[in-house]
Amino acid sequence: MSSTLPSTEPAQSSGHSHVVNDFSIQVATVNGSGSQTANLVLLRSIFQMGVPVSGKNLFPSNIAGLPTWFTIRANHKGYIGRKKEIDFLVAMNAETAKDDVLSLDPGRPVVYDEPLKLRELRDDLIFYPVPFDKLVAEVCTDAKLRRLVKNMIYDGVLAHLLSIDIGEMEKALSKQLGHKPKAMQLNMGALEIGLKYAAEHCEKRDPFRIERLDKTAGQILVEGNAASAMGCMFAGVTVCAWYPITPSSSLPESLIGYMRKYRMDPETGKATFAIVQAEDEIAALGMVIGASWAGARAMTSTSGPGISLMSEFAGLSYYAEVPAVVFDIQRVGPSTGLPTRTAQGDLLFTAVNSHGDTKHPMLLPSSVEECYSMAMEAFDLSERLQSIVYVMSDLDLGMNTWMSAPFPYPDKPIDRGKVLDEAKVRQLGAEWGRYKDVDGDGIPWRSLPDTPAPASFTRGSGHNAMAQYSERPDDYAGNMERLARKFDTARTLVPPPVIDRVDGAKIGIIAFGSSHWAVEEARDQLRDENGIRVSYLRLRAYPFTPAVDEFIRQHDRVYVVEQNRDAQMRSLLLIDGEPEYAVRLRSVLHFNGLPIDARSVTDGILAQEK
Amino acid sequence: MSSTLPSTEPAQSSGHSHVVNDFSIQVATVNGSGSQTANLVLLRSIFQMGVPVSGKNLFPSNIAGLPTWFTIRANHKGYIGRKKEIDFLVAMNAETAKDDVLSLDPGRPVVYDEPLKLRELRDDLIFYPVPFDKLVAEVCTDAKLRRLVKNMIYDGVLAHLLSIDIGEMEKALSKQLGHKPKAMQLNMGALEIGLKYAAEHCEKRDPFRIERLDKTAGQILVEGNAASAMGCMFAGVTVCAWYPITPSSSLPESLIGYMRKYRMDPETGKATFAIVQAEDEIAALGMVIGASWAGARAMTSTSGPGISLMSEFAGLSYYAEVPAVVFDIQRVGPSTGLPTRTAQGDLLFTAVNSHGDTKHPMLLPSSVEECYSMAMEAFDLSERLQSIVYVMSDLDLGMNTWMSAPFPYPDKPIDRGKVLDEAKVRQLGAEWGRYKDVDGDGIPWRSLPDTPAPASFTRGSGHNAMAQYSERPDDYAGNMERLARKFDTARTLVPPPVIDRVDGAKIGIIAFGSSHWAVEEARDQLRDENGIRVSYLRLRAYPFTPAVDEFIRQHDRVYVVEQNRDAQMRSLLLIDGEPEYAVRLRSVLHFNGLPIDARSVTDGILAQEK
Amino acid sequence: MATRTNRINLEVTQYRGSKTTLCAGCGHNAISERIIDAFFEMGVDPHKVLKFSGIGCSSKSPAYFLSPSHGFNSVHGRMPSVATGAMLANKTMLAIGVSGDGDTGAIGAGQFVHLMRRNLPIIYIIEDNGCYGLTKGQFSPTADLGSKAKNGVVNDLPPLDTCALAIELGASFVARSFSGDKKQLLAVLKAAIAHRGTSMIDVISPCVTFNDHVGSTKSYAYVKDHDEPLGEISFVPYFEDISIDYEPGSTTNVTMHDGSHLLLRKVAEDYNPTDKISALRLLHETSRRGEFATGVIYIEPDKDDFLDTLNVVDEPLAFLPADKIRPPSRVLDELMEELQ
Amino acid sequence: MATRTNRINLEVTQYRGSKTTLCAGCGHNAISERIIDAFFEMGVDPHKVLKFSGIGCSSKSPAYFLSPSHGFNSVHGRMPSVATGAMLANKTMLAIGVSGDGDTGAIGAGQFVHLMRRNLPIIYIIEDNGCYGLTKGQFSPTADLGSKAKNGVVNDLPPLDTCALAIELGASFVARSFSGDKKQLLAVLKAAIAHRGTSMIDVISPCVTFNDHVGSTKSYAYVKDHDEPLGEISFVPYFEDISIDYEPGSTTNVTMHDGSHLLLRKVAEDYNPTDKISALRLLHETSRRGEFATGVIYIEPDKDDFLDTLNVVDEPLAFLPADKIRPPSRVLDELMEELQ
Ligand SMILES: Cc1ncc(C[n+]2csc(CCOP(=O)(O)OP(=O)(O)O)c2C)c(N)n1
Ligand SMILES: Cc1ncc(C[n+]2csc(CCOP(=O)(O)OP(=O)(O)O)c2C)c(N)n1
Ligand code: SF4
Ligand code: SF4
Ligand SMILES: [Mg+2]
Ligand SMILES: [Mg+2]
Repeated sequence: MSSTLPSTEPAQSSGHSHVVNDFSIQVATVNGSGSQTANLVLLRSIFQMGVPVSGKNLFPSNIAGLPTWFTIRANHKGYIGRKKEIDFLVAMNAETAKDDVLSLDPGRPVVYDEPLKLRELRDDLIFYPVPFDKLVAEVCTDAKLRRLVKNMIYDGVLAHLLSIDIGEMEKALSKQLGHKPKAMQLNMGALEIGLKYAAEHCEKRDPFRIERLDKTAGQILVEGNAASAMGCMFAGVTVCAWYPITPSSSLPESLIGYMRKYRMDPETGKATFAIVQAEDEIAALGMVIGASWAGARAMTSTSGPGISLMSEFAGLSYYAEVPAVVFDIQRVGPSTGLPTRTAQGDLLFTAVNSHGDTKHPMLLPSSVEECYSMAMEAFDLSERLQSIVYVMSDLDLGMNTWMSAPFPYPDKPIDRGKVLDEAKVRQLGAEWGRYKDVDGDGIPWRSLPDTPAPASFTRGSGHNAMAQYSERPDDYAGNMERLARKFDTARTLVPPPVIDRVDGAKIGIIAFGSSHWAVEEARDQLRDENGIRVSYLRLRAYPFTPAVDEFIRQHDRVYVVEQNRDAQMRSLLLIDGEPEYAVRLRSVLHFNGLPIDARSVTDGILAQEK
Repeated sequence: MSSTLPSTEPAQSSGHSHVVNDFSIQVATVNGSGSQTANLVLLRSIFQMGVPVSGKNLFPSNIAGLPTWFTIRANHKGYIGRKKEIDFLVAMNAETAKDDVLSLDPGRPVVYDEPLKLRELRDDLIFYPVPFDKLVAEVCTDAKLRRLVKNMIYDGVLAHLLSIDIGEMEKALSKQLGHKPKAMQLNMGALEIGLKYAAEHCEKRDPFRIERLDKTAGQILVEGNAASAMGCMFAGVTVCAWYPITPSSSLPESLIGYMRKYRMDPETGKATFAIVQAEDEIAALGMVIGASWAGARAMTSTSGPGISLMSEFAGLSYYAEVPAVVFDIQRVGPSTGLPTRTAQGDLLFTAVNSHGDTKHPMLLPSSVEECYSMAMEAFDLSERLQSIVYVMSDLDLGMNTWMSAPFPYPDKPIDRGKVLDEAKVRQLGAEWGRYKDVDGDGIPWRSLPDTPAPASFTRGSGHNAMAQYSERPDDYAGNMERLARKFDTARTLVPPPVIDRVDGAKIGIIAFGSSHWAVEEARDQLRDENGIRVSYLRLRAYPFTPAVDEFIRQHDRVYVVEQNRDAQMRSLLLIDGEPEYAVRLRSVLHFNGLPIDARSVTDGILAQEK
Repeated sequence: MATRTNRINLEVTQYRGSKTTLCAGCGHNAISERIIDAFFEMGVDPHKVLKFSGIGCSSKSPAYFLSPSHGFNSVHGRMPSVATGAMLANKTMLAIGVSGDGDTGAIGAGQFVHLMRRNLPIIYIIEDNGCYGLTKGQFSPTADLGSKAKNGVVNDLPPLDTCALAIELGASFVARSFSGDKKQLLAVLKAAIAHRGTSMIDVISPCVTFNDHVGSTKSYAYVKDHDEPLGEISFVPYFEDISIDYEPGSTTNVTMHDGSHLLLRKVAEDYNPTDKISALRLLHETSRRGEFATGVIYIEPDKDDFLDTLNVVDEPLAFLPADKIRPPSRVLDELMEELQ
Repeated sequence: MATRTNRINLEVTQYRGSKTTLCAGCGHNAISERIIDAFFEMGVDPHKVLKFSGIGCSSKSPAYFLSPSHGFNSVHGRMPSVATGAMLANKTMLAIGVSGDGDTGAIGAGQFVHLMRRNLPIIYIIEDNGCYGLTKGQFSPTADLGSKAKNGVVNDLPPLDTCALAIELGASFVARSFSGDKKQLLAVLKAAIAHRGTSMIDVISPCVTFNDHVGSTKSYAYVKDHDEPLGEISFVPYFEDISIDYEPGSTTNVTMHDGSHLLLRKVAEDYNPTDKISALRLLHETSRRGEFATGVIYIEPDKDDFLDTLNVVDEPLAFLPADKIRPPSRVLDELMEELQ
């Protein structure tokens, strides 16, 4: 079980004299100290050298003064999930330095702030002390700025130690600060003095180094929330109502940025959208439902606590059949939980979110590209189904920096679903009823206000096919059976799973969302280290398509890998799947707030295969 | 599937020349017309004659002017579930009279308001026209009162036709109006004129009659919500915060009545409780959590929409481990749904109610006696587990009138759970931590404000065993694993299922709550009509005890009978149960807003046994 | 004789709704009647109207007027957010919301606060009976201190004054009326239709079934006795020329942003309906005397409404063509550029 | 030299909390300091204090004062209901709640309204920085019209004036202060401790990280410039005899229900802190001038609080013995009788 602190097994790569393009760097600092710039420059410069990277920011739920860890993984094979072991430590935070150093595997290098005297802690590590304060004083006269500039020095030191091209660092730096010449020049100074100091005082004694590769050409670096925001813009969102919450806020905030730039009407200079900061999540979803009801493409974005508060309105959307797109950037619950840690813990609750018999479709992005593309699918699906649709992202996907191929421009036109236009009104005539299943797919036709279509009265109370108030047992049951039919139709409309079937494999893995990267790597570990070949089905949506049962049928044991305690996706598979396959479903669970890593998946499976 | 209007199969009892003490009466009136008194007098008089009865009120979700049906079932065998077929109709409502009459089986008697001219509708029924307005004018001079008194006339008519002792009717009437002599006398007049008119004009032509029996001696008649209110009072509730909602309101409102009478401090004349009408359900649960945290025994009562709104606080109760007792008097959802119809539709949502990994215990009363006793168990369990506990009642149990043995006085003392007192503080000393599992059962020790115990800081954010703020992966995972242990401990503390194992039976039924009565009757139908003998396990709580898996193991096919569309209890059994038995679980679902009836259960099982 | 039509040639029948299911004599029904009259007489196109409500007897009433208009009977206390969203989607519509004193004052207090603060263009009517009708008569937050319930229980909390709150919060048209005062209520509703911004109208509307007894301060009789109309009010829509001659001295003439006129006759000199403090003083003083001041209590005719502040295009967002809401591929290319 | 102790012989250390995790220089930290001083100097027994909060930077602060008191950091915007429940359970405690302008003004507006209306005995502090600190600086509902965010965006909605609302809603002690004005804040807090009923204190508390820049009307500099103290305020607790001689003319002396005295020196003649309208006028006029009136703005020393109206026994409901909360079996027998 991986619900423990990073373990201390020897890393795969140690021992060799040279470890090239395959290691993790952890920078331990204090939040609010401006280390973000230095860390992104480090990440980018490696990326620019053609080496696949990923960056994960482990930050506290406060604004300044508490420990923050930024881990960068460089991997020539392109593994971009979290690596459990830390290979290279940069210890800048007095408060955590001791723990940080003690948790390292032997032989690991440590760059640290000289006054911390870490060398005394262990003799089986490689230490590179650096007098940061002394150095920063030389390049930055303004004492107030030193705190911020200081961090750039360790980039310089690492440039030397890991042989990262300083030119790439300069390029990466100007990408961020290019528009601020003074800051640019200050930071360059810091970079150079770090490089110079290391060259003179830090004789290389560790095996880790970066060498140029060609594996990132044309790729982009982006956070999932920014990708989702782009997706919403290209989906044609017109109304967004939101309430701030970590880790969701950066989605609507990125959206505001993009929309102000690209969605102002050229003729009038006015906005082709409305983005409103609501008073809370209940109001946010209420506004979304009101807007969709009146014909807008509307969305909100939130995290766990907001999902809980939206329960009543979610039921209204289900029963009154009003579209709504809701992003859940999942964080660790229950309750306030760990607002700055990642999880996949809202699945079961969201699938049945509200009293009475309710069921909601969920999309499950596993990459920044899907954060982008599924945003568009969510709007089409929501209007097509006349139902709330949740996009279940998480903090790891949403707030961390991911490498990806550039996003494709949508190839399908926008789908507004079954909305009555004049022609349809004429065709259906008296046949039409707001909740009448004229097509047999359980999906009725909507009529929008301010159109030629007949008016209708929307309510969350019992109604018949003609949208009239009704308490009749047959009206109620008939309507509920149609809604169940509509949910079955959803199975044919949601994105199907991605299946990699290995012939002869007895073992299968079912996973989804941000676990995907660890699973792909774990499959290689199982194959290369244990000679076990496993098939893989990556879920992309709930409800499930028949292919899921088919996949389970094809394997003796299927491990459902998820980042929660209660095996929530496995539960949904048990509820919806073929009972006879229940016995084949096993769980690999990861729930300590850290992004799941390949080693934990591999160990979790091996433990049950013994 | 029983999600249809009452069917028209021939009733068991017709055909015989006499049908004694085994039939149903339906009185169709308009709500707000004061028919309630007449209906209860009718019910009570049969009850007083020693014949088992049950009464179900089918009323609309408005205050006055819409159709209402009151059905009384008399049954010598003691079946008190709803009977699907109507045997005897009293048609007082012009609006529904036609439908009411057309839906009857042939040969059924109809007492009706003469001007309605129902006789013309069918010739295969037995009609008893009565000129109610003419008669009421004779006994009631005050025109304003006539509307109310009028109904009592049909009681008189039925006294004659069903040979109900008029003396019993008078007794029943005085039980209700004894304290209002004028009303008493007016209604007696109506009773007598009805009796007299029927004797003179309604020659008996139908087979139905009541004869004295001895099957109700010592029994009581009561609604489930009143029973729950008594339970709460004897449980020692000290704080109740609530928000009005049908069908829950009568629980807190009955509680107010009982508490004002029996819980005023004799010395000071002051209340030993506080009952507050909150501004909404969120505030209601917030007050309950605050009160429990400070040491009160606190509760709230609500229905579906309230359960949805309480989601965020439910998660806080789970994660901060603060007791709370919540009654869910279930009604038909989703959304506003059918507020005055019954369902068991909140089960799955409530079990996992809130984001993140949350799980809540639920108690499942199936009788008015359990509405009473489980109220007490809920408080003890909630304080013992330091967790929210839901009591899942429903409209049928809560608002309808049920026969029952008198309630026993509690034999166990009140259990406040693990609350630190001076002795325990001394014993544990530094060992104590608010969230430390010192006993191995996952349940920590609480410290209450204003006691000698050390202070602690309660929060919904991440914390360690000492209740300090923590984001450490190991603190988080360790705490979540303990909470899972605590939930397992709950299995040993909740009321176990009631099992009637029939040797050799291949078929089992799992049911709970208000479905119990229909299931018991259906088992007899299956045995007597089809020669099929079935075992029965009645769930009384979630989480499940091992006995449930054991029961499933003992049967080839187990029918889970429930009053919802999505087989919610079956879903919980699939999630928590032994996977290898998943294939044995089948569903019988009833979800049209009417209380479930035996015939629907029997048909539902037979359809799958073919 | 031909049936009467209004200035857009519609008959009053086109402003009616389906049959009410509320109690006979319920104040809410009288209010529905006035709404029908006001929209008919103002010649509002029903197809340009959106109806909203929460949950309660009052909230059922949108089904009983303006059948040709789309309506949304949402959830308890949350009508403000639903109406806000709908108006964001289509700013060209005229919104009318009907709520109850429980729906707004209890569970809905939070959304009420924020709708008033935003000055959303909507006619927001509270059908105020001091109790929860649909759940059988419990006290609501507007129940007066000392008012008696049918079961004899006395209310021991002070009432929320929704008018004072609306003024404090930023609503630009605030009125109180009485379901029994046909003339005043009709004039107030017409003025509200002419106003742009939030028109908050608290209409005292006795619940004849649960709160119309002696001892209740919201009974028909009690309200009739304690109704203190702010002088006579008359409304002259912009499409009628203001012929009525009035003595300037004793009459306040408020010109509304659409050119309509609101005439208030014989109001106390020291009272100025465009001054918040003067309006608040009036409310405090009358309520201290146990009276209900009725009429248009506060008005700010030209205040920007919420939609003005958002700088959105003039056409409804709901109906923007695809090419206006999906940027061209070069925009995506540009974005991908930056991320490389 | 012996460390100073208060009248119940406790040292100030017993009023401190754990180390703050808020930003250095955050106004909230200054407020925590004043709370520590006030409780120490008033000699309040920490074991009789309950601490409450919602969610936000401000809501974290109860962990940073009064460690010996039990605390409950609840959920966002719902502290009022949790505090209400706790006081129902144990009316003998002194409650202090800390909220933020977002926690109270946005998501919490509904519960704020009802707590004020109930006049629950609690010291309700809003640490008001006009933004959502913990979520990185978005505008809150108390952000002033035209105030600039760090990213340059201008707020286009009018602020909620929590003091005006509290007065309108029924709070019996309403004050506004500034985290930078040690003396005034300390006096206000002491008076709040002496008051019985809801003491609503809006303390302007600059967010140095997200809302302390030029253009923000909640920056330290701006507030310092626009702070308009209501004359000098001093508080004399009942346990000290009121020696200070003051000129009756220019000083208002409010006697509190516990016998303490609140002295307001040099306040404008036309202003009366016990009159709602006068207090509201003051708030409206100062805010129109873009100023913050600070001090005790409204006080009603002897108003019944929520717990008084409930007629509950004097001892805490939480600790009633079993025989007081479980009626004897004859009561059950009687009930069963009636149902037969
Ligand atoms: C979330 C939720 N809680 C409670 C209810 C039950 N309920 C229905 S109407 C109502 C109050 C209605 O009072 P008011 O708004 O004053 O309307 P009135 O019936 O008096 O016109 C309540 C509490 C509900 N429908 N939804
Ligand atoms: C239900 C819910 N929604 C959103 C959040 C995210 N959140 C945390 S603090 C906060 C606002 C804090 O603002 P304020 O109350 O003014 O406190 P400050 O940080 O400014 O002191 C929000 C929106 C949350 N924790 N819970
Ligand atoms: S109960 Fe009251 S509010 Fe509801 S409809 Fe009847 S009279 Fe009107
Ligand atoms: S972010 Fe602002 S409010 Fe939060 S702690 Fe820092 S300074 Fe204070
Ligand atoms: Mg009402
Ligand atoms: Mg703030």
